[in-house]
Amino acid sequence: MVPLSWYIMLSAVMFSIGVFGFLARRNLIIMFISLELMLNSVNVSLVAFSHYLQSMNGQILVFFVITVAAAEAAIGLAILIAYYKNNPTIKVDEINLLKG
Amino acid sequence: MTVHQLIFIYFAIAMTGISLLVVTRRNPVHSVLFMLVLFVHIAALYLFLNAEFLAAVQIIVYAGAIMVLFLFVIMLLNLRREETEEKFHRQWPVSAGAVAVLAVFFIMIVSKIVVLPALGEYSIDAIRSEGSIMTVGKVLFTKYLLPFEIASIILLVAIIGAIVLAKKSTNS
Amino acid sequence: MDNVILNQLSYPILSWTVFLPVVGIFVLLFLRNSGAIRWTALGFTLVTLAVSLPLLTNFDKSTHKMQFVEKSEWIPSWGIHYFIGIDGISILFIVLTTLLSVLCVLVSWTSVQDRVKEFHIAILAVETGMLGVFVALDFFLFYLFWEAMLIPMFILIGVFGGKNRVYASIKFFLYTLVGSLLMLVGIVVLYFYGGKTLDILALSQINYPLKVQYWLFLAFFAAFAVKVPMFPVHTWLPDAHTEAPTAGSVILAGVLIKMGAYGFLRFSMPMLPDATKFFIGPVLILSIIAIIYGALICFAQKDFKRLIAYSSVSHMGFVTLGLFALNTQGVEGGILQMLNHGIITGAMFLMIGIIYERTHTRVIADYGGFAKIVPWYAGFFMILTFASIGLPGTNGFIGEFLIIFGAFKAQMIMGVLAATGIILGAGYMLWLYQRIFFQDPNPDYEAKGAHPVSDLNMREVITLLPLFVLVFWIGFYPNTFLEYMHASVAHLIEQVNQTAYAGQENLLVKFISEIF
Amino acid sequence: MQYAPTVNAMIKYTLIPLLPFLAFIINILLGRNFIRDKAHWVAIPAVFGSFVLAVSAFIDVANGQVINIDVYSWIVSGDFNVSFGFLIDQLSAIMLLVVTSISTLIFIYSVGYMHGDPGYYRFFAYLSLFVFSMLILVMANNFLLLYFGWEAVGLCSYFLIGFWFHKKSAADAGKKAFIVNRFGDFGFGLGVILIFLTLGSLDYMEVFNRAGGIAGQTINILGTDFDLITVICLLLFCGAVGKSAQLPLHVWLPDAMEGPTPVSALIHAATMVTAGVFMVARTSPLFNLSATAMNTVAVVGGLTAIFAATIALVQNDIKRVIAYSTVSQLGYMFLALGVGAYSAGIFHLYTHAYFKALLFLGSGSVIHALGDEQDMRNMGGLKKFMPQTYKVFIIATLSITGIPFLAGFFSKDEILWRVYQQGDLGKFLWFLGTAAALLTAFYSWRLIYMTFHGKFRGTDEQEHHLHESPPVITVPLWFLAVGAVAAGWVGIPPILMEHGDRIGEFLAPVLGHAQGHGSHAEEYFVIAASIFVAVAGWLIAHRMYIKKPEIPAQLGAKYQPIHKLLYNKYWIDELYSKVFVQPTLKLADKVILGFDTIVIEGIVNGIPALIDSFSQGLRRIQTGLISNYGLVMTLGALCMLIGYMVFSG
Repeated sequence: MVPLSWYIMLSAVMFSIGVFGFLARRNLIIMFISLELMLNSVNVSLVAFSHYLQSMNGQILVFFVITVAAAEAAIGLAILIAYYKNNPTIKVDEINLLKG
Repeated sequence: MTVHQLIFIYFAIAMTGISLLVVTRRNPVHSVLFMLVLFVHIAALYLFLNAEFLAAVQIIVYAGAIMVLFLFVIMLLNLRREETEEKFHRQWPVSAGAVAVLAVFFIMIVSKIVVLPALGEYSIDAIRSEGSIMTVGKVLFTKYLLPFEIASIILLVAIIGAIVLAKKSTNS
Repeated sequence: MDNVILNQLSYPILSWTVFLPVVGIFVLLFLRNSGAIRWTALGFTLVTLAVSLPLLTNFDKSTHKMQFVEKSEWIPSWGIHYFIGIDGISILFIVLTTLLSVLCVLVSWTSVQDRVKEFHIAILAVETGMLGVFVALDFFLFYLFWEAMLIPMFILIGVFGGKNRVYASIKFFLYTLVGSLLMLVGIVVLYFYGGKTLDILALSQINYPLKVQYWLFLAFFAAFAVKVPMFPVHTWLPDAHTEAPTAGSVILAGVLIKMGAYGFLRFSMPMLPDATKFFIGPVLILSIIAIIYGALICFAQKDFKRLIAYSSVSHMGFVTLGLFALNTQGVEGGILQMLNHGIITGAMFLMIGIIYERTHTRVIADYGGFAKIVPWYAGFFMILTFASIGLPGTNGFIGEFLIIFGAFKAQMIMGVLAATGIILGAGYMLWLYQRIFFQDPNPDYEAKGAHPVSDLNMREVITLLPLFVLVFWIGFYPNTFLEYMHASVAHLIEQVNQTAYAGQENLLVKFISEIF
Repeated sequence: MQYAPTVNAMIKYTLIPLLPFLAFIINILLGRNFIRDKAHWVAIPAVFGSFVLAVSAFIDVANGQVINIDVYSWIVSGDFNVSFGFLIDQLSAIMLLVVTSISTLIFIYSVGYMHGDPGYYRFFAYLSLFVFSMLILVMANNFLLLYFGWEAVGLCSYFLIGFWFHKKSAADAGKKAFIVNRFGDFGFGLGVILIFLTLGSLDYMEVFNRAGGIAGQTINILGTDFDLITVICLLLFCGAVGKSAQLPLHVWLPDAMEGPTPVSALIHAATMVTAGVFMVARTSPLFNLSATAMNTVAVVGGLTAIFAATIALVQNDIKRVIAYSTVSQLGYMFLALGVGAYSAGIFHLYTHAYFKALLFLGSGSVIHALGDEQDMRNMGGLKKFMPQTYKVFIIATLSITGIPFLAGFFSKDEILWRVYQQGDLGKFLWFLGTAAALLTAFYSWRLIYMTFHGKFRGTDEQEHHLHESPPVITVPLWFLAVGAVAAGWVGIPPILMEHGDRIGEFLAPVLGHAQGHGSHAEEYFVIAASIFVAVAGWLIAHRMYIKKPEIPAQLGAKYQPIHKLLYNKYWIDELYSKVFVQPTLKLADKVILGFDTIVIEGIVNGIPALIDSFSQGLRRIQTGLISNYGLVMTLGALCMLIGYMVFSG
């Protein structure tokens, strides 16, 4: 039997890699992909919990996470395109509209 | 070391490796493709965890829809210039350090998890007797009906939002 | 519920009045044609006015109790209710608000050409906010309306205003916000001292400890004094008035600044009677300063609209003086003067807007000889000038006389000092009138080849007429309006005098009275 | 004696002020576009209607029907309750007659005088409004309604002085009149409030009934006790001083001559300015209770009489001379009131209305003929061009100077005799009054000689156009001339004719009898003295301006400082300007505005500036790069984790 903690550790590692990708890359699309990676790592841990606790809630939550992720990806990419139309770059260190 | 454990170790190593590849490829198309591979692995892992329905959704929605969307966008933007430039942000060493420490802490915390005897009503047998999809469906449409409806609205909003944002503005 | 009279009409009249403009906003959202937008906005303000009129006829003047009350639970876990009702103090302001809103739409008919939809939405939103403040009997609801009203007002000044509009709107917003945050603190304190309820009527029945009263009074005073505005927190008013579009100035002068005084009447006085008595001296002195200071500063103004704005400071000084005289004549005079000021200054801003639309200047020196150019306009403005000065036969006289009477009765020296404000008022208003309407037209202005200025047209006359009718109505038969107040004011004064700590030596008042 | 008013009576009395008011409404609304130069067809019937009703009211009163009716309740607030109501007694009846009769004549006169003026309809509208206000003032049955009329006539005066508003001097004069009056009204208003607070009512009858109860009470003002009644009376008198242009608030009346001449005649000679006299007479029951207040009234009146007369000696503007003469004559009236001879004061008010209106209208006729020339130095020799005007002018002058058996003689003599009776102060004031009478005679004849005698000194063009005024102007003059001659015959002193003082008897129920004793010899002496000074003034003027016309210039050169002092009206206008007007404007402009913009605005804008400079430093760390923000967030999460690990053990 595989212990629950293994799954969680795997999830933690994947999550950290996702965070790293998000913080270190300059390409906005890859940052988005990193985001998806983090979401998936969480999903893994949720499903694992669900299995070991013999509860359905974890799976349902994953279901919603996937929904939100889909919505987020759609909107995020749409914003990206809209932005790109005005300002043809997707390098994140060239986008500083938040600067006051 | 059981077969299960061996298989899990394979998945763990493969998934970590693929994840690293995803975030380090210069060409976003490559990243997306590795991501697809990763999704397949995750789906497989779900099967081990008695979540057949989610495994299917993972493939269909993530691999089939979201990642394809990413590919479309990459092609739409036609990013040749990006490939020649520095791919990491200036702050990447700090990020790497922070993430490493974070990972260590995560693992330290996670290793303390104690697994109690399973108490829930959805034991493996129970799920088997009804079938995974039916079980998920029953919970989803009874206890989680309202969140489900709200999720559908979120999707609707996302659809409209995406169209409005991405369509060519007519007046400018 | 023995202290309120539930709504006896077959429909929730107050809710209709308050929320009809909101319905109007939703309708406006779907319109594009600016003509249609104007007519719809006018229609909704008119219907709101029509809906509010039955309040006057069905009002029971013999009781001080809240009437037309609607109450239902809203957020039960915090004891918050949807609780609205009016008494003799608020009823007149409801009708004034609904009336002025109609006039605001009318006067903006041609002067607002850009963002017509947003403009009218803002006007309707302000109307709902103002009405809500006057009817709310639950602190949460009150605070909600109080703050909600700021946003459309901010937009009206900041988007549709003059050259310096951004500065003025931010100043207005910050001033009022700082005051109302302190009030929020006060409300929270009341909530805990008053047994975890936000019911304004229930909170008025409680005897708070003296020290709590003092601090609460100061917290509320901060909010209300800014709104009135009292000296020395008045400087947002000239900027906001001057920069706001005509409709914004009318709303500001007509209703918005009345809310400060209304707050004193509704909260400070009945809830904190001891503190009210404690602080009477300073408040009266501030009122006197406002009267004289505001009048004097008018002599130095070069901008037409700014002068009228500063005169508001002086007139509102009269209002607070009357209210804090704490006798029947003073308080009734104060309330009536609030109404009068809404009518007179509201009409003045309407008229300034009308002439500004033609001349595009507000500098007094550019004018001159306009009595010949626009005789009807000059005649109307003359009436307002004299109403503002307080000439008998106009509404200004009744209010100012009652206030001075009340102040004189309370503390003689205050009445005498206030009366000097009337002399100064005659001085600056007549001087203004002379510079604008008399003598020969300014040659520079004509030389610049300015547009020929036309006299009032039918729409403008219709806009102004209701206010002029009121000027004389109140001047000759004020009882129509005073009758609504009698019971409520008598009850209010009774409440203030029923102090739990009667007989305690009031050092401050003694000190002040010894100075004089 | 009071009778319960019938509905008919109520309608009748309400109609008296209402008719002119309707005329005002019609003219002001329709005048500009429809009525235009036919405005008098609205105004004159209205005011004549009032006159007829006033006569009928007078007959009612003469039959003993004193009426006190409340039309409606005006202001009710707590225990404060004031009605809109009328009191028609002997005093108001006489005032009604004076106001409506003179108004009717002057309205007719104005048809000719204002002919062709672009503001013709406006003129008649304002005049009608004035008559309405004056009637309200006269008929009021309480102090607040009196105040209403009081302010309203001030308003009309403002309108009419500034009637030719395109002239800066006219607009200034109107404003000055209104504001100076406000100073008086300030006291008046406070007096009214004090009356209510002490006596609990503003109704004349109730106030007078209760007034005795507060005699001797004191009021604490700024730590000093004052007699309550005296304070009330002096506050009320403040209003009278303003409205009737007494020292020290007389400055507005001469400037008020900027208005059209009929206005000067009606408002600034015959009616409005006498409102102060009427008010003091009306409140005589209060004044009777305070000797201090009475003496103040008498002294102010006496001083004003002589003071204004001295200024009138050297003025060259024909209307200003008459204006100062009015101030002086008003002084006489207050002198009478101050010694308790109320009916004598009202009697003089009534005769003065005729001869002074006549003087003004006569001068208006002259000004009209000369094409708006007002300087007497450019007139002269008009006798042969304007014989009718000359004749009525002579009649008016004879009357005002007190030549026996004309109106002015009886009323002035009555005043001087009453004053003479009042002890030492009375003797002194009598001396002032008689001296003023000498001066009056002198400047009145000076005016006649400079205007009508000698050679014409104006331009040829003016001379070419010289003509007698049309009948619409001269006929009212003759009516007034009849009044100037005969109006005094209702007040012949008992010493000359048994029961001659009919006006005194008529007013006695309201105003009481004047107190004082004196022998017949003394009374003959007073009469002789006033006749003597009247003739003496005439002769001096005749000598100086007809026989030896070089004398005035020589005198002026010899006593230059005095001439200058008088010519510049004692520099009182300049004094007020330096002491009140300019400091106020300076205070407003420099101190108050400075305080507002520098101190208050400085604080208000200073706080945001402070915050701004602080946040300028903080904004540097806002790079706007998402990655930076994400990294900081991650580090933050890390810190929290470490904290959790450390503290949870």
